[in-house]
Amino acid sequence: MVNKIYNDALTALDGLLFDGMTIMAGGFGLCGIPENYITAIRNSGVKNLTVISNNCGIDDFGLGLLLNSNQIKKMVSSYVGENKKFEELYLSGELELEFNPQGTLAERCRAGGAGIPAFYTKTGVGTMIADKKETKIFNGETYIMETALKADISIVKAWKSDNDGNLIYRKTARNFNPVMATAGRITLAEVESIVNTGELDPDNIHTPGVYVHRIIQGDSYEKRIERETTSD
Amino acid sequence: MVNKIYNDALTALDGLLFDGMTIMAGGFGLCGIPENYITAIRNSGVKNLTVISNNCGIDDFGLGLLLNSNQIKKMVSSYVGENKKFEELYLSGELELEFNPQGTLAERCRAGGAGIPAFYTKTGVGTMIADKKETKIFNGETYIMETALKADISIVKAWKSDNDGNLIYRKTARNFNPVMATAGRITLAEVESIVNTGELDPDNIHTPGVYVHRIIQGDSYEKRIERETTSD
Amino acid sequence: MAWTRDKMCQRAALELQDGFYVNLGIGMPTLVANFVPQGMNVTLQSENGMLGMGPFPKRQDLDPDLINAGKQTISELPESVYFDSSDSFSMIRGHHMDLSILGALQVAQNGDLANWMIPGKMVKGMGGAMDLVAGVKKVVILMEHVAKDNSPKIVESCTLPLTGQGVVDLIITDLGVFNFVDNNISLIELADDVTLDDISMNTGAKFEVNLN
Amino acid sequence: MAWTRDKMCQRAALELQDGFYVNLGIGMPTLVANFVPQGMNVTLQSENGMLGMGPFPKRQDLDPDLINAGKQTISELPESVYFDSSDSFSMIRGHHMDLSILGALQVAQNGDLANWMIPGKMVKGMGGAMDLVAGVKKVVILMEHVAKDNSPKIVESCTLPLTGQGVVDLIITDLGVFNFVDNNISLIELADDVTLDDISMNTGAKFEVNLN
Repeated sequence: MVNKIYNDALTALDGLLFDGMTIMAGGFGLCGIPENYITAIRNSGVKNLTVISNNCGIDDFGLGLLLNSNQIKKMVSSYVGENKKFEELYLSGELELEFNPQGTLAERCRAGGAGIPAFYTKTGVGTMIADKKETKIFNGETYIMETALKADISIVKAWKSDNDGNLIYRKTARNFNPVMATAGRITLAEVESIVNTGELDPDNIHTPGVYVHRIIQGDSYEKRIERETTSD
Repeated sequence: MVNKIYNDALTALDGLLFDGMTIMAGGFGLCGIPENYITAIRNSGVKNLTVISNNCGIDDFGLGLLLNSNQIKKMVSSYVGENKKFEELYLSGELELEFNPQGTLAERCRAGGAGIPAFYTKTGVGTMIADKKETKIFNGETYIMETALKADISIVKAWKSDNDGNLIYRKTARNFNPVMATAGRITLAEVESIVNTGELDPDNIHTPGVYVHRIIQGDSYEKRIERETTSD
Repeated sequence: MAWTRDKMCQRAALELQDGFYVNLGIGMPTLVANFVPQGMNVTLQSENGMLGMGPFPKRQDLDPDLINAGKQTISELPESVYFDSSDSFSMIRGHHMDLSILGALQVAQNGDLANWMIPGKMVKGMGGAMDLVAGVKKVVILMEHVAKDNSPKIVESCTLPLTGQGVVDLIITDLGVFNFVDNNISLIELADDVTLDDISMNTGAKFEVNLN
Repeated sequence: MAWTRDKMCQRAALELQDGFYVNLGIGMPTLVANFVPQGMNVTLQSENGMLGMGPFPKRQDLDPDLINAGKQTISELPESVYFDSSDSFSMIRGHHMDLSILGALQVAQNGDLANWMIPGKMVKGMGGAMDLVAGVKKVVILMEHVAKDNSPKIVESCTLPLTGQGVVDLIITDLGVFNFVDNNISLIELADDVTLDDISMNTGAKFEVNLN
């Protein structure tokens, strides 16, 4: 039987990284990000990456690590406001940036995974997001066409996996991970624990194993909180 | 607080039915069909219905009941081969029929619920399904444009609901129910049991309550098996 | 004179209805949650993937897997439901959310909204704002009437990059309330001790007056 | 002479690989599940919303909520996963399924497939067949070489309404095996005791011969 379980992130990434590649990374802010794969990609030194991710981490954590090491050529994101290094690289022209409305970004990833090359949306009509995009009128209203996104690899973070790669996520750490898991030519999941196949409830799998090619159990999760806010 | 729970199907449908309306009905064959709503719609006598449903039941159960009573003007389906009355009405010109590939039907319903007026797919390219549909080339390959489907009401069958209308489905009785729940202007769910809000696992809700406007606990479920097949 | 932030939020809360599903933007809109009337049930959405968002948690309940769209730690309620980003924006884009309350940099007299970018300054990104204004049934802007330099934020036409075209339904400021009918702006309420002159002096748009 | 149905299914099973996700059509293709080699792990999809489809159940385990795409009762396996119809066809349309084995009425020499409709007879519908042939990585047709009236089913061009254009990768019949490279058909295997003449007499298409 095909074994999807790898010992660690670097082993799981073996043979998949190349300069100029496109990587999709799940997570929202620092919540539900594939910490171990990001570190391993940083350590690999692979360059000129296009990274599709809703955010770009913070200066010293998450995808911010790949900014610091100048490995990212282009970001496709909806919000990068937490990151000073980003500003510096962007303003100096060292970093390309393609903004997508958050829902459009999510839908483009879903489309990539679902074999839908393009779809229409009202989001962004009449804004700079619509520049150079085709429009079409349905029922008297204008919509813009958005195209699918795919990636050479997708790196996602789930709560649990079974041996077949069936994944479940926890609370809002789910976010972009399930759609991005569908849109990678190869999808690598990292999880907090791996259980035997059959232990997860078949009615409640968030990402079926068909989408998941390589799995690691991360050996430590920092799970940093970006904005600790309490009612105390 | 707004009460979504109704006593029975006829009460839940009150004020929503009118001749010529469009109804989406979840289910695959006889599996996961909204039995109680179908019976109530039959009893209401509403006419000239356009019904969007993957199948049309069998001669004496499921949507077949609405065929027998001549309440359906048009079916939008992917497969209607189980139903002799269908053939009779279709050949005599009393029933219109629009075939959709099953995945296209599911995606059109999802699009209707997701505010996507149209999308492109390879399914059906070069077949009669592509007749009169716009095509577009992406990366050298031809795709056809399919438009969203919406309904005046959607009737769906779930396993459990809480008081807020959060739904969970059981096994393959899920099928078209979740996408159709999103595409009705008013969505009516029928379930086998209603539990208190908070009793369902928030990570495992299949249809969030925002999509569900009226709920009944069906008082009996026949859950007929269409093709009993055993290994005995 | 004029409304305090609390009074502005109270006024915004009048837009809520029992059973509403609501998305509150970052900043002052978030505070509207504190003014939901007793006995009214309003379900808050967080566009990173949650319905039924609860208040900020006690310190001992902090959970890094449970944040809102502003990346703040939050808490769960009995009615909470989690879903992925695609499902979250299907809900928004598909017109299932009843109300969104957002801040703004500029609103034009035709309902155009600018609230995501100031060219020349660093660009942070629109996040979910463009999706919300394009998809939510009613869009309410809650903002100070003028900018920090006292320039009007309600203008003839937006000079800043748009978030959406003709998308605003209601503006609530510290000086009053404007609504839009067919993309035409009207002043419909004055804040406490505010005169029509106060509004006119601080507003860059041509507006009708329909005070009740 | 020629292959029995079991032999045809055995030949089809050679197209399986360890770790494959596979959709088997109604009829003979379903039987291929009985010929998965020991130790090979193949996950069967049922397009009504299941991965990891098990065998037909014992009578006492019949569950009306658990059926396959042919509406037959089936059983669950440890690796089973359920999902909705939209997710199921995203999996199919998005090229995530490795192999689909289907029956056919006609296959043309350019790989066109007709397997859903005979005009004049009652139309049942295409179900998921058009989605499968458009989206699955490899499409294998498993069918008798000729129709009941002995007319060829492998033809120059399909006279029946198409399920898909140029979608077939391999045909397995009781007489032999054909593959398609760049939509050009070649005979690559002969069934037991079948001659090239047997094939030629029963085939309506022009085909190359590339027997190993």
